[in-house]
Parts: sequence; C-alpha cells; structure tokens
Amino acid sequence: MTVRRLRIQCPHCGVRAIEEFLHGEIPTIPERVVDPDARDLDRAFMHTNAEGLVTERWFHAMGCRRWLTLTRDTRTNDIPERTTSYPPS
Amino acid sequence: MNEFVERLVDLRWPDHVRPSYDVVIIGGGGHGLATAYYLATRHGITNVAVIEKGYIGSGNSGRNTTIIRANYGIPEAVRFYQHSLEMYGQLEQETGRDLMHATKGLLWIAHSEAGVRQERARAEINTAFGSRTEYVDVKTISEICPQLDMTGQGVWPIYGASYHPAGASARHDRVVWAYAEGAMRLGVHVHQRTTVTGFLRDGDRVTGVQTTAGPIGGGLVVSAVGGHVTTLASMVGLRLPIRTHQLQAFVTNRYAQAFGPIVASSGLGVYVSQTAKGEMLVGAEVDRAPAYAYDSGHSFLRSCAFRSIALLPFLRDLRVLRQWTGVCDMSTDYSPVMGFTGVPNLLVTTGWGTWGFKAIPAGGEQMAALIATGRTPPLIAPFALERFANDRTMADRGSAGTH
Amino acid sequence: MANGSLLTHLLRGEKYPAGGGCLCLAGDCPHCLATVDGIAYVRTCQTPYHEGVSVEPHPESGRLPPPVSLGDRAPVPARSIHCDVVVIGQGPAGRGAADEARDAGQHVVTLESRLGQDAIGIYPGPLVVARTNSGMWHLYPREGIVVATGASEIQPVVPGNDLRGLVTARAAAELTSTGIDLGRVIAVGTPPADVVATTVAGELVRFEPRSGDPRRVGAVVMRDAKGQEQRHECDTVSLGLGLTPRDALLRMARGTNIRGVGDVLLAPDLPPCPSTGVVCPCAGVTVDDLRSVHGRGFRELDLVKRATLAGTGPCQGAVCVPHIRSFLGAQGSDPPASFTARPVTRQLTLGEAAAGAHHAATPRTALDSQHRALGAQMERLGGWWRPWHYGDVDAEYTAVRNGASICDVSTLGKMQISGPDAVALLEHLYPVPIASLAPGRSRYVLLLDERGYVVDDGMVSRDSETRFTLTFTSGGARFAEAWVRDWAESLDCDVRIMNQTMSLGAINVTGPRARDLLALAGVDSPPAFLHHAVATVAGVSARIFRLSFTGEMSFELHHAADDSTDLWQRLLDLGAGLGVRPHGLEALMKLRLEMGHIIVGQDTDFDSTPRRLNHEWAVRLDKPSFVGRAAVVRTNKVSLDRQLCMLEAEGEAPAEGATIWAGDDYAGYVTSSGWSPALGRSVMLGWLRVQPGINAGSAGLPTMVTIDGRPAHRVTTRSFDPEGLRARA
Amino acid sequence: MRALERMLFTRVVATPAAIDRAVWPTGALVLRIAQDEVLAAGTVDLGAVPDQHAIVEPETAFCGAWVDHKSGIQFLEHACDWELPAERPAFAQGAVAGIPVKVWFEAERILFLVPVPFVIDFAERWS
Repeated sequence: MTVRRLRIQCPHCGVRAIEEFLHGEIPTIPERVVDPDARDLDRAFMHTNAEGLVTERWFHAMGCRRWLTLTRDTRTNDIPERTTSYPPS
Repeated sequence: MNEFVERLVDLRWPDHVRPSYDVVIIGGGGHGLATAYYLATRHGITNVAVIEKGYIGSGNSGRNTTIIRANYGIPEAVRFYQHSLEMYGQLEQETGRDLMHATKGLLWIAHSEAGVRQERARAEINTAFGSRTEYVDVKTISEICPQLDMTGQGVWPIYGASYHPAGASARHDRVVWAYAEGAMRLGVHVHQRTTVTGFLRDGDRVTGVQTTAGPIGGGLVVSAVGGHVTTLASMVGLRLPIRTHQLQAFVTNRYAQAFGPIVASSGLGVYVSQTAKGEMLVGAEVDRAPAYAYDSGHSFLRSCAFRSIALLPFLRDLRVLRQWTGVCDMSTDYSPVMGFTGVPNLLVTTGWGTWGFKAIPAGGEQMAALIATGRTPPLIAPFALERFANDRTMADRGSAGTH
Repeated sequence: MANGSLLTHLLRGEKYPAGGGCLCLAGDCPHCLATVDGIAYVRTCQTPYHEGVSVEPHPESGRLPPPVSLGDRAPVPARSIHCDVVVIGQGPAGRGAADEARDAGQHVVTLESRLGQDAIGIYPGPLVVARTNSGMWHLYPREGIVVATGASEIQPVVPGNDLRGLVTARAAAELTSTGIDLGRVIAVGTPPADVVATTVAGELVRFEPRSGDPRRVGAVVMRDAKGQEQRHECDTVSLGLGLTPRDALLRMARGTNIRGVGDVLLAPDLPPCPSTGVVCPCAGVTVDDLRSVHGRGFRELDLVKRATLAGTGPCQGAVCVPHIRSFLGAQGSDPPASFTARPVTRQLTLGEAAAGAHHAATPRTALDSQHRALGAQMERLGGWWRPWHYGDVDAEYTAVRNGASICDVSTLGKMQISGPDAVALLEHLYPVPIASLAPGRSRYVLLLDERGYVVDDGMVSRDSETRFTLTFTSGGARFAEAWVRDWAESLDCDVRIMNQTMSLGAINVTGPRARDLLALAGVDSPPAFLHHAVATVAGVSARIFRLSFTGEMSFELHHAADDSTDLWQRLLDLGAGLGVRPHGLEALMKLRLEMGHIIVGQDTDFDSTPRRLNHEWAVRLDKPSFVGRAAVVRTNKVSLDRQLCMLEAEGEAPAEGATIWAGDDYAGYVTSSGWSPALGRSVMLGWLRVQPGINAGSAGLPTMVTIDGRPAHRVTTRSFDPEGLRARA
Repeated sequence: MRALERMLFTRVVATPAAIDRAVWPTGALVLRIAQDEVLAAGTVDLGAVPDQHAIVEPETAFCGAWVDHKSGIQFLEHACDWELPAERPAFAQGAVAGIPVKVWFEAERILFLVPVPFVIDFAERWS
C-alpha cells in the first residue's frame, strides 16, 4: 500500500505508529518582508490551516530521535509513502 | 415509544430564499442559531438567514460531550462561562423546551502535588469571579463519586480534586433545535443543505455570500462555522489564529443511572460522564496534528479506554457502542475569538475548540448584542481578534486541551 | 461454532434471552442480547456455548446496572499481526477472495464472526481490529483488505414484531439444520432453504400472540391482493423480507486499499413503508414516532435519528435504517443509504478495547532506589519521578542554608553540541551573546519561541571553541532536543548534537559548606562562579558546573549515570561530619523562591514574555537575530499589562494560586508561595496586573495588595541576599 | 526474562560519512541508531572516527538482556505494533510496551536494550 494513515515511514527506523512521533510545525513558506512586524505577527499567530496537502515535520521521539519531513492530506490523514524524506547532513 | 423522542420542537423551515437579509450567519450550529435567536428575541432583528451546509447541528454541536462548566483559569473566561452556565440554567424555561439539562457536579482530579496546586488555583480563581469551585480531599471525592479507584490502580493515586457543583450537561441536539425553532418562529430563515462558496464584495466590504442556492446579500455577515473557519475566511483573504484538530469520544451501551458527576483528570487526560440515556461517555484531549478527517482512531479508543478504567474500574466490563470524531477550531491561545475581523461587515465567532457547547447561550447573546449595537459588549471584549496584535492573548490553563 | 452458539443452546431450552423479537442468528439484531458471564449486551448468537456459562436476560427497561463486583478477569492480550491481505468474512465470497490471494503468494489472515472473530473496525493505518475469544488482534495489511461481510436480512416492522417465534429465513434454515424443531412454519417472502414451510403471499399486517402464551406468536396476518386480511396459524414465522448489505466496514474505510466482494456490494432492498409497529427495537421507536418528528420538521435521516434516537442502540441501525429510509422515501425525500459508518461495528468491552495499552512510563533517575530507601515521598514532577521530600523539609532547607546538602538533579536536560557552526547555531537559539562566552564559562539562558514567549531556561557552557554543553529544565528537556535539531536543520548548521539527558546523572552540592564537602571528595580547587571544569569527585569522573539555583554556593556534578549511586553514597558518607543530607524538591522550591528564581511552567504562563517575567536582563536586543527577537521587539512597543513580581507578607504562606487584590480590583494570582525561615515571613512570586490610577506604584503595578484577606507588598529587590553574595562566595 | 543488566557502550555522533568510514572494534556490536549516531559496545577510540567534530562519549544509560529468539518474538508480537525485521542479524528501535527500546535480533537470540530510567516499568510489562 502506498498510502498510510496515522502511520509514518521513518526512513531510518521503518513504519511506526504516529504516537511514536512529535508533531512539528507546518513550515511557513518564506514571504517577502514588507512590514516586518506584521509578518512576524502573522507567522506567530495566524495559520493557513490548509484543508488539503501540507508539508510538515515529525520528530521520531521513540526511535532515531531525528526530524523527518512528509506530506500529509489534512482532509484524510493520508501520507503517501514517497513523500517522506529524511534530513540531509 | 421512548422518553427521548422529541415531542415539543416544531421546526418551520422557510420555503424560499430572500435575495438579501440584514444579517447572514454562516453555520447552523449552536453558536450560529443562538446568535440568530438572540437577534430576534432580544433586538427584534428578524430579517436574518442562517446558512448551513449540512443539517442543523451536524457539526461540532452534534459531536461534543455536552458538558457545561465555568471552572476556567482566567477571570475573563470564568465570567463569560459562568454567565453562559447561568443562561443554560434558564434556557428550558425561556424556550419551553425539554433540553434534558441536568446539574451533576464536576470533579477535576489531581494525581500529584503539581496537580493539587493546579486544582487549588482553579478553585481560587473560580470563587473570586462568582463560579463556585472548591478544593476537596480524598474523603469527599469518595463520597461524591464512590466508583473512583482512589489508588488509580496503584499508578495514578488520587490526591485531591476541584469540585464544581454547577457542572452540568444538556442534550446537545435539543439545544440546537430549541434555538432554531425559536429563531424561525420569529421569522429567521434557516437554510439547510446550502453551502457558502464565496463572498460578495464591494471593494473591501463584504456585502453577502455566494452559495449553492445563489447569491444572498447581507448587511452583515457572521461566520459561525467550526473546523472549516480558516478555509471560509481565506475566501476574503482573512487569516485567523486557528488550527483545526480532531477531537474524539466514545460511548458505551446504556446502563442504569448510577453515576452522578462528571469526572475529569488532567493527569490521565480523560473525562467521563453519563448521558441521560445511561450511556457512559468518555472523551480525551484533541489529536495533536491538525486535521479535518472524521476518521475515528484505534489508538484513541485503546488508550482512552485504558486510562478511564484506571480511574473508574467498573468501566472495564462495559461494552463500547460507538466512536465519533469532530473537527475543532482551536485558537492559538486556547480562547475563543469573537467580534470584528478587520474586513468591513464580516464578523466571526470561532476558536471554540473543544469547549464551544457550554458557551452557546452566552456566545450567541453577546454576538447578537454586538451585531445589534455595533459595539463590543464588555463580557467578550477581551476575546476580540485584535488581542493578538495588541499582545493581549488570553492564555488559559483552565481550558487547554480539555473538554 | 464447535459447540453451537449460546443462542441455539438457549433456544433448545425454550429460553429467549431478550424476551422476543425476530431472531437473525447473524449478529445484526438486538433480539439475542443477554448478560453473559457478567458482561452485558452480548450477542448470544455470536458467542460459543460453554459448560457453566451464566446467562441473565436484560431487564425490560433495557437499562442495566453497571457491574459492581469486578471479580478476576485477566487482562486481555493484544497481538499485532502484519500480513499482506485481511479478508473479513468467510462465506463463499470471502473464502474465494482468500484463496485467490493465497494463490498469488500473499500472506492472508481471515476473520469469521461465527468463529468468534469479530472485526470491530477498520481504522486509519490501515488497521483492522478484531475481537477474538483469545484476545484482540491488530492486523496490519500491507496490500489490502477484503470485506466479505455479506448482507443482513430485513426485519419485520408490524405490530407483534416483538413476539417469540419470529426468525429470518436464514435463521429458520440454520435452526432447522441444527435439529431444532420450529413446528408449523409459515414463510413470508423468500422461504427458508430446506425447511418445511407454508409460504404465504400478500402484505404483512401483524403477528398475533398465541392464546395462552401472549409472548409467543400464534398466527401471522397477511393482506391479500384484494385487500382482505388472511390469518395463518403457526408456531414459527420465517421472514424473507430482503437483504441490506452489511457494509459499515466498507464505508468506514473509504479511500484505503479496500474492496468488497459478494453480498456486501448488493444494492439494499427497500421494505414497504411501515405503517405501524416498532421500527427501532433498541430504542423503542415506533412508526408513529417517525411520523410525529417528521411532522415537526425533522426530515433528514440524521435528524430523524437524532430526534428519536432510532439507530443509536446496540444494533446501530441494522434493524431500523431500511425502514426509516423507506418511510422517508414515502414522504418524498431521497434519503442517504445509511448513517455515517463509525466504529465499532461489533461491540467489545473497554477491557478488550484497552488490550495492549500502557500508561505513559514516568522515567526514574539512577538514584530512584536511593531516594526510596531514604524514605522519600516520590512525586511525578517535570515528567520524572522525583523526591518531594525525605520526611523533614525544614531540616533539608536548613542543611542547604547553613551547611551542605545534595540534590538529585539528574532530570535536567543535558546536551552536547560540537561543530564549526556551533556558535552560529547557539547565537540564533539564545537571546544572549554566545561568541563572547569564553571556554570554561557558563551563562544563564532563556529559551524563547517565535512568539517571544519564554518556553524554558537553562545554562550554556562553553567547552572549547567549537564545543558546548547545554542544559534545560527537567520539564523542558523532552522537547529541547527536537527544538535544537529543528533549528540546526532549518539553518543548515554543520553541528553534531548528542542528547545526554538520560546518559548522565547530576548531583547538586549546595550550601555554604559545599566547597568543604568537595574538598573531602578530593576536589581542592573547584571552579569559580559560572565556571566549569572536569575533575574526579570521590573517585568518580565528573564535570563540575558552578552556578546557583538555591542561592547558596552550588556545584552541579554531571557524571556517567552508572556512577550515580557511588557518587551519591560517597558524598553522604564523606559529608557525615558536615551534617550533609539530601534535600527534595519541596525544600528546593522554598530555597529558590527566597532568591526570586522562577520555575518555567509554574511561574510562567503560555504568553510570558521576558518583560512580563521581569527578565529583560536576559535578552540582548542588540543582537541582530535570535529566535523570538522580532516578537520581543514588537511586544515591547505595547504597554505592559502585567508582570511577575516578588511579594512578601507577614504570617503563614498563602496557597499557590491564591488571588491577589488591589483594593476591590483583581490584581493577579500567586504562582509560588512559601514561608521563608530566612526572612521570618512569607515570600511569593505572583502575577500583578497593571492597575492604572489604583494604588499604583512604579510601572502601574500596585505596591500594597491583599492576599487571602491579608496585606502583602510587592518588593522590587529580593530581601534575602540581594547582592547574591552567597552564591558567589 | 533474565534481569536487565547495565551495558557499557560508546556513543558516537559524527557525520554520516564519517560513521560509514569509521573503524569499529572487530566483532563488536555496532548499532546505527541514526544516520549520524552509533551505539558501539565497549570502548571506541576517537581517532577511529574520521570527523574532528565527532562527539564520542561512554554511554552507560542502557540496560540489556539477551533472551532466546522464540520468547523474544513472542513478547514482541504482544508488545509492539510495528513489523519485526525478517532478516538476521537486524537492528530495530521503537515503542515496545510503550517504552522506547532498541532491539538487536540474532539468529538464536535477541538483545533488548532499555534506557535505565524505564527499566523498572519495562520489567513489569515483560512479566
């Protein structure tokens, strides 16, 4: 199956239940700074809260203790396997 | 024949959609309908439409755990929810409908010294602002709820609790219907199965909504939608401090009324009550990752069943009947957002997260007052959207992650 | 079922567990429910019979007392099974699907409710959860799920449908095949297979009780094509009224790799619109009830359900939905196929649901058994088991203020960072300069989030040009590593990060005689204040950090967790002459409170900016960038609304959480409170709101306030050791 | 299960490339717990890891127990929801009975490594 829900393929540890992970922020796409205060306020408090695909980070707290990045559909919690990536370094 | 069949409410649906209304309210849940009801009953404003994409009460109003309480952690919230709790106490009389309102008392259990401090603090601030909550010791807890395992299975021993005698519940659907009926009787139009697809604009100004039933003009437009509020707001370029999270719960089969109070535990992260039907109702905190999915999770059921048995061992042999999920509009500071949005003629009532049901009467009444007078009533002024820009967030430990 | 089902066993003895009603023998209807071996709402048709089983019928009201005496019941085991395909249902279609998958070389797990394997739900995962007689199965299919749950039979909705002797056509066939004599059978609709029965035509009107046995069917009344009622006497009525797919699992799992085979894909048969009788036996809803609520404006399937509670009982709509659909169709609406499908499709106890779950394990330090042996009251604090006190808080306090004491601080977050970009990373993480910190020195740091709120505090110690040791609070440590790694990756820093929170023990040696204790442990020249050094302490290799939370001279000894018990015991032994004793957190709370040191989480709130915490000294806005800087700059432009302040009052300490009043106005609340032996009065930390014009002192904060009805006053400089001389001694 | 006993490891954090190229003691148990992190039984020389910024520290925070293969698998089937590796030897880590555990699978036996702070809870959940 290429689609998982609430199970995450950790590139280092394998498929694990979502409870093994901490949810990180949904990265905001860098915007052109027009008014630094307003942008900062928006980043701090306002949310796109997308109904659909989001790219987000999860920390595998019960395993390798590293961040991974994946794409999830917030309408269904589908996580297409191919979208998961491990941090470079 | 059963005692739960609705025999009083009479819903009179409109047979047409007017081209425009003085006020268009998006969202036929408790908050939207209560706002319409109070506009009609308190301010004589009846040229009002409530637009609902499903059926009334099909969102979070019909998916919550029906708990009414006012034991919050900051003065502004205690005042607001206490007012709402008192309005609930009068609502059956006012509407003439049987809302199955029952005062049960709510125990909030502490399992550690830190928990004791928190529950003592809750009692202090509640008492100071007119909401009765007292700190109670283990002996009193046993008397209030003899089914509690005071040892917490040897893992989560009970140290003490705050007790909120006014904690209550009511049947969620009946609250929705009573407001809908009352509003419609005075001429408010409630349009079910009508989805808002966009806004009508005149420059910056919002002049109405585009819907699956065609354009509908509105002098003022009020968003009273739940989990999908940011998607709606984005149609006018408005960003809100809201994230949408799933909240799950389950009930057991019905058992005889033998369980009086509502029991909550921050340490175990569960709350348990009994419905009027006799079902045991168990809920927990929201799921962590934002989501709009209505799937019910197994890990929730498993973990929540496990933790609730630690608190109330008799639950072990009860049978799970049904699980469900709502999608909740959680604000950044865990407090509601009510009032003007910065977009002319668009108002919002949101951020109800997991505590919207208990706020329906006060939220509706205060929003109606705001709409009718154009001025924000003092009770909800602290919950205005501009608090985020003004560095006046309403961080409330008494509300975070609970019911 | 090897011994036959419990229900067939009961029927042989003419026992009807739920009183009456049309039995389906397929787990769909509520007419065979009973309390079995102490568990209520058990479907006896799906339960194997065993010797000595106890069966109690449910009371007429349908409301059972919850179990009171629990008795022994072993925890239910849970088993995880990973396979390729799960096939739910082992009728012909399910068997075919399973064979096909096996032939394709796939690892197949099958579930069959008649074997006591009830699929209770298909959950996100995908995960199929099954309740079995040997515990819970959690099935994780890699390739797919096949639902072959078939179809249920439509139940009759006419007067008398609660009588005994009514069975579905399939149930009639099954009972006959097990040797139960049904007597004279009248078949309505599709006749049962291999059963001698008289098939009658027409429209079903009602069932009539038998004379002499009002609970048992004696006749069925049909209306023929001419509109005439025909009465047919019988012992049993077999009802073949049509099929409705048992597709809740299929609908529940939409979107995953799931398919249905066989009858589960049938278009549902629609029974005739019911005119009278009970529609929903679980909730006792009648056709009249449907009419009544429909007339009151409840016109949608879900609104009818909510207005009557039809479909909310143990059978979750299996009996009533076809009839309500038919009813609504007759009123001109086009109802959806059914309610939203929600787990659980077969019921299980909470004890079964909980199988395999555990409490979140609270970690223990390497000294846990030492603390318990010393009689400590252990508490969960900051996510760890920690000693709250050892029985004598006053003596523990006094040992720190007047002599020397040790405290287990192993729970602190501990981390090493190394690499060419270590300085750059830490400069971004912390609101104080890092580059200027010399090797061998330490600095107190706040951790801010991007909202400019304080989320933790700790120390940064520099070991070399490219290497640092960081500490975090016990509560903050859980997230510290994720936080540091997140920023290191986001900023693309070339660093190595090692979290040593659980690897290292830490013991704080504190008190005016701390240096003497270290000397006894063989450390002659311990580091100066805010310095650190590596040394051997009582034979244990340790890194010594000189800092202070208690207000006294303090040395934090970080060491391999394996050495903790040795080091702890040796310090106690060596310090016996100095009166060294350990102190717990209750004493520590008081010691730090006298110094005005905050505890993040207890004294801070979600929105505590450095300014609100009176910690602007710990933030250097002349740094060009650090996490939260923009937010601090922004919020500093807004007038201050409240501040965390030190307060003092005569007499005993008010409760933590006590409200603070300025005259009649609410001013804030106490976050920490304790009696100070050093000062002879109570000291507190608490939030004070700016009160323009009312008893206003500096910055609009009240000076004199009331707590617990007693006067208290705000202090701007702490009274105990205001210069901090003791810590630096 | 046999009592969990303290085990001495060396913990190494270095670039993934340096970990790939590092020379580990012959025959030593080397567990790659992350791309850039290794837990190696016994003592490892800093010089064996070709990364001048590597962090190499003794690690005593794990207790370990070897159990026979059959009882190890039996326990894991009831205690964790993730799929066990099929090949041998193999390393896996994740939640086992709700506790973060590292597992080393050999043909005949299985090593469970449990962080010291959770040893008591783990032992209770094993029984």
